[in-house]
Amino acid sequence: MEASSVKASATFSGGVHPAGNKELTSHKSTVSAAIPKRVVIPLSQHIGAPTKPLVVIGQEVKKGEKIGESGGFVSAPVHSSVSGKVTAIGNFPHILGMDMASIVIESDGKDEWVAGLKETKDYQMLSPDELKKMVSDAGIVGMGGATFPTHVKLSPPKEKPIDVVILNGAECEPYLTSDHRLMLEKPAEIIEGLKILMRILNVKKGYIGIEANKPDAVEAMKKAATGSPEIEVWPVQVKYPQGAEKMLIKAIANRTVPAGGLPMDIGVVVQNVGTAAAIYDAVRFGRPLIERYVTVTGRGVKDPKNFLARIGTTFAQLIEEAGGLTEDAAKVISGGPMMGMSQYTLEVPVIKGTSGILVLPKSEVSTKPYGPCIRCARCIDACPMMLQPSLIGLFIEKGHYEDAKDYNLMDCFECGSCTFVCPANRPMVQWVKRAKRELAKKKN
Amino acid sequence: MKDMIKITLSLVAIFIAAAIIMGVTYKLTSPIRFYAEKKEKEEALKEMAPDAKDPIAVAGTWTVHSKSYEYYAATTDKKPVGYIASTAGKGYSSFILMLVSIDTGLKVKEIKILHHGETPGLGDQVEEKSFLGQFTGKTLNQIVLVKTETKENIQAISGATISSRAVTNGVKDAVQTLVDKYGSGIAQAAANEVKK
Amino acid sequence: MTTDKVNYGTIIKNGIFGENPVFRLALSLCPAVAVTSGVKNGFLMGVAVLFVMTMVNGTVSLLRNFINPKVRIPSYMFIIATWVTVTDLVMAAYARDVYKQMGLYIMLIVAFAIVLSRAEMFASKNKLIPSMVDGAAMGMGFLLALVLLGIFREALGKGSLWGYKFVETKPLLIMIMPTGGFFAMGLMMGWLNWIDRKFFGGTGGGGGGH
Amino acid sequence: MEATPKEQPKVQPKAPPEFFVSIGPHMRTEESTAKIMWTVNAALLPATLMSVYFFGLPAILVIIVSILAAVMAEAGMQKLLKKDVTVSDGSAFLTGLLIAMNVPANIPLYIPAVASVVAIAITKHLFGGLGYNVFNPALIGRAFILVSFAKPMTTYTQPVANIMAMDAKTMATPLSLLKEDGIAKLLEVYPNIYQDLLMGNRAGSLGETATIALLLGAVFLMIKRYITWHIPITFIATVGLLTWVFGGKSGLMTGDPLFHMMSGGLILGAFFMATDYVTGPSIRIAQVLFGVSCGALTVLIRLKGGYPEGVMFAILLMNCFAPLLDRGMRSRVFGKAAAKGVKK
Amino acid sequence: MLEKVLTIFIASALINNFVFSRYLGLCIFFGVTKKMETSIGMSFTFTAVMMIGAALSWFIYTYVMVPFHLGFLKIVIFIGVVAAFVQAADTIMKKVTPALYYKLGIYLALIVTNCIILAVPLINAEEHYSLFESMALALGSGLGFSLALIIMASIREKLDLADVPKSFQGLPISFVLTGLIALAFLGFSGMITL
Repeated sequence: MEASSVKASATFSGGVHPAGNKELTSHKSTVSAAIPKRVVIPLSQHIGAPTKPLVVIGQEVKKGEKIGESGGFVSAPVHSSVSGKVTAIGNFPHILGMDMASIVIESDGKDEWVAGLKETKDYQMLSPDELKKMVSDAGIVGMGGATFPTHVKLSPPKEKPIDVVILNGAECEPYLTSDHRLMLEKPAEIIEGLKILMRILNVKKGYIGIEANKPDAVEAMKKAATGSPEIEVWPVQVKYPQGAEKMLIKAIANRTVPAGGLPMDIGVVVQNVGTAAAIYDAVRFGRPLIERYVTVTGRGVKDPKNFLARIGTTFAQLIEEAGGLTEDAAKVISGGPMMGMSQYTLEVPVIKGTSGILVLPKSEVSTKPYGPCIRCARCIDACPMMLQPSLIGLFIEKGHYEDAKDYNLMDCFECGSCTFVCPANRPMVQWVKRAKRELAKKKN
Repeated sequence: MKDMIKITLSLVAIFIAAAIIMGVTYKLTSPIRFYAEKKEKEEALKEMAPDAKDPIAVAGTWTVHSKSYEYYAATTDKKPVGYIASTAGKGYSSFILMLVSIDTGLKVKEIKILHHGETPGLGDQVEEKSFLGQFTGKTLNQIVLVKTETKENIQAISGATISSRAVTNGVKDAVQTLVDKYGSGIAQAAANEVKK
Repeated sequence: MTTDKVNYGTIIKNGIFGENPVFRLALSLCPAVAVTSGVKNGFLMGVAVLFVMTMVNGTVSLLRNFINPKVRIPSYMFIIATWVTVTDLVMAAYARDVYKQMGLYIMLIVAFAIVLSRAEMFASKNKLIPSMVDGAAMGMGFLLALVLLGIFREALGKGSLWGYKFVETKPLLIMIMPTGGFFAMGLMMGWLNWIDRKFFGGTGGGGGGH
Repeated sequence: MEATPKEQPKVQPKAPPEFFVSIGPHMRTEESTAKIMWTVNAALLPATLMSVYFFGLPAILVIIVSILAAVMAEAGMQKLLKKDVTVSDGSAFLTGLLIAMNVPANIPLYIPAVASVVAIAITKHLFGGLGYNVFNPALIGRAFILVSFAKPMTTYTQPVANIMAMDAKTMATPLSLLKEDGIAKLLEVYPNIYQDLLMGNRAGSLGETATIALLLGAVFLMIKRYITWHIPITFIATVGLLTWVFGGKSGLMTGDPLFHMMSGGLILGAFFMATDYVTGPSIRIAQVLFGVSCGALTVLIRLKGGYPEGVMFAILLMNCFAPLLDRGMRSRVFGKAAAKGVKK
Repeated sequence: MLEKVLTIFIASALINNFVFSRYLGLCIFFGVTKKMETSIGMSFTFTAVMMIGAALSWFIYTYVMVPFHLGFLKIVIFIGVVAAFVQAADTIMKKVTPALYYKLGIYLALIVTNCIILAVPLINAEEHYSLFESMALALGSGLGFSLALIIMASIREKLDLADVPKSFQGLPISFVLTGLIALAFLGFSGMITL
């Protein structure tokens, strides 16, 4: 299991070991997806205020042109990922399961970059504030799936000095290999991105955490980091959810994020490796975030692949390029199998946080009814937050939301470990979401 | 203020009335209770020595398990026909209180269990005839608890050894006491009888 | 209810069924479990309670204009304690073997919530005869409940009723032990709730404590 | 919205296949309640076979009757309460089997049947069925019949190793011999006491006699991670320690821990009943406390109490305390301690 | 002497536990164990009142009632003693420690005519216990009762989440549960001979 002689013992307590299934795509080099004929770009691809559209129907746009303006501090602009014409602005299916405001652009096939992209070779000379502005303008958000606007994370309040930056290359979700491929194919860009991050935050120490089941990625990153003594590459134990922010910090920096707090409370900023690469692109070439690595995988597609895909490409197109659905394809998930969201239509677009599209065949879809909790405590052992999911689940099942809150419901980040291990098949995550919703309703 | 006095007075009145009612009842019932208790005891003793024509009187006290118990001499026309002792044995969850009587030959005549708090179904089997009957006719030295089948000694109830032992020990202690008190006298009397 | 027309039938039905002190109101549960290891004990306890309740209600009703409302609770306590003492003394004299087993519980009738609550709720507002009937009806309900429990426990636990054996073995000894008392009470309450729900459309169950 | 939508979204442009939609995670383990229960049943198989070998036909009858009564009681109660009948999950089967393991071989057959019915109907289903019972059903069933039918429940027979033996001689268990008659008598009846305890050639309840067979099943369960060390090992170790310190006749530290650890129902109880998920605590530290307390209570009852064997009552008593233990030990949430030092 | 005190203490706490084997205090037992907090408050208050009530009753019984042959008045007098003491405690607590009063005061009202409080002096009188023995009984009974309350409260929290059949919800299942706990407590029997 341990690929490297370095500290692969680094980890957290709790967690589970779902089957990785990464061999479906981990060895396949990334291919660029065809330029989509039509892209659907949601105005809200991040946590925070939605963007305001800058274009009108019928307007011609170029690749990289800003089409949605940041709606506040915690927000990020969106850019066109193709050159073409705006054909619609309205509500379209979104991976969150509902229709949301989006801009539809028909590609003209020319794929022309917008004018005025500024290349900066000596970006090391720029001030942290200038760099931060470039990140903000490029519309970069956390690409591991959380989609939190990156420039916000890079602006900690004065009383919370940051001394460690960690790049998250753990990719603990089963099936997904997009970060893995990125680390193999663009290690230098990632390292440069990390250096920019460290410069912005004025931090002397950078780490890259990678699950030990990706020895080749560890090697590649180490090679790229030679000559940069301030950067360390750390293999971490293969265990879900190793890639969760709090867990990775625990494993690498051995610091504990306080309950209800943020990593910046203990002087740490964590960014996904994809985000680092995007930051490099933005700073070095002035390119906004318009494409990303997406793994299309699962036994429900005929030819699983890693793609470099434009934001706004529909799932239907990518699946088509991956050989199409198999006969028994039964469930389409945006993201990984643990925290990803199942989709009812293939018309949803790839957004900035879409790390993968997973299609499960019927045989792998669990439709078993759930039974009573037998208090086996597997979920308690699995919970990385050391909660008691069994009891919280029981409380919520009976509608005792306040009791669930007493048992630290709010510390749950819905990683799904408890539900994964539950022999009685109890839908704990679903209940937790419900309870949080109900409690929020009561508060208002 | 006037109110306070009135309230107090009414309470006092009720209390006095209550005390009178209770007092009267007590006066009326306590003799009945006293006689009932006495009769109960007499009858129990009578059962232990049916041949005794005279009233059975307390002859003294003895001590076991740091508590004091009485013993009695049963007589007919002032001549002893048997001796009785109350006794106790330390059982499984309670002290088993008993009456034990012996005849003038110092052999056990009758055992009566007055009170016990042993486990229903197990320990309370000591009350059964099949167990208590074993004691009849035994001499002091024969009162030994064994676990195998026996004619000579006392066989323990299987599964209720502790309770069986409690009864056996209680009986043995009582018989020992009676023999100590009256054994020589009886021997003397027997000797006198022979002389005559 | 202070009118002259008092519906005695309603009072009696209420005491025995509608507001049965044990199964319905769940008041004064201690003796219901404690003394019902046999029918005889349950019956005598019931009679004691019946007597105390009738006399207390009668006395309170007689004195209702004399007792100052500010000290009515202490006054009622005196009255209850008096009649309990009387019962206690009488039983100690005339029913010695039973008294040995349940003397403590006879004395504790004084702490029964049901006695005080009937004095307060009914007797203090009604005339002598209706009050006594109410007390008797409540006592009757109590007595019936105890006898019912006694039958259940003695029959199962000892194979006898009122001390007369009807089978040779002791079918389920546990029923006359402390734990069995709780079982009997719980099962019987649940069973009565079930009957009520099934046949009388009641909402039985979920009964509160106290 | 500033712009008015012109093109309505095409939700299903070319009739895509119907997809399952659910909230994640979309992967589950292979484990299931039924699989766990049947595995525990399987782990009891060696002990069951040993009991049949030593006690013959009566043992087989007791096992069949107990299991049948338990399964029928479960189905009956579920029908009565209008719930789905789930006898196939093996939990009623397990309760029945454990009851059979806990009674003497030559017991009248209606007695284990009563225990099974009490276990399933009262202890389990009145409290809401699987997962909600407060007490271990099999142990309540056993306690119920021990109190009700004390005599047949304490009359043990000699192991005969003959399948057709119907009327074996009665024989006292090693523990009751030690308690009531002392060590000399014990060695007279069981000259090779350790060997007898290990192999099961002794008087006792069906399933508690063959220590080695029980350990085999227990190791299997621990390898499968169906049980952890927290309860059984601390339980047994505590019994060993305390009997060594207090169990001797000639002063402190002169007891015989090995004898006490292998005799009575300790191995059976520690590995197969104290570890019951539903009725024990689920937090690990609480489990350790639970195990230690079970051990201490067992020794207390064995050495000072009225019963020669204390495992059953010790576990039942600790079942009462399990919710309290869980409640007291729950404060270990990730980041809770760190949160106290942070200014908001 | 010391041995007897210890015996009385252990017996009254575990073996002859008021709830599980003497069936006393059931109203309170079923009434307050719906919540852990009230159970704990009740436990403290009860134990304290039992100790003090038993001590006061003992002095009155030994030095007034026995010499004057007023034994037959014990029910009235013990009730009066407990009620007067509780009333006094109520008043004093309200003045001296209002904080404690708001925590425990509400329970005091429930105590006055409770059978379990009354049972302790009655048993002491019946058994002719010495002062130390009386205190041992009071303390043992109080702690035993507290134990019962706290166990029951913790189990009922768990039971709250269970699918108990409708007819058995509330009191019936609590009775069955108490029976099961009492069955477990039988394990202590035989440890002490009374």
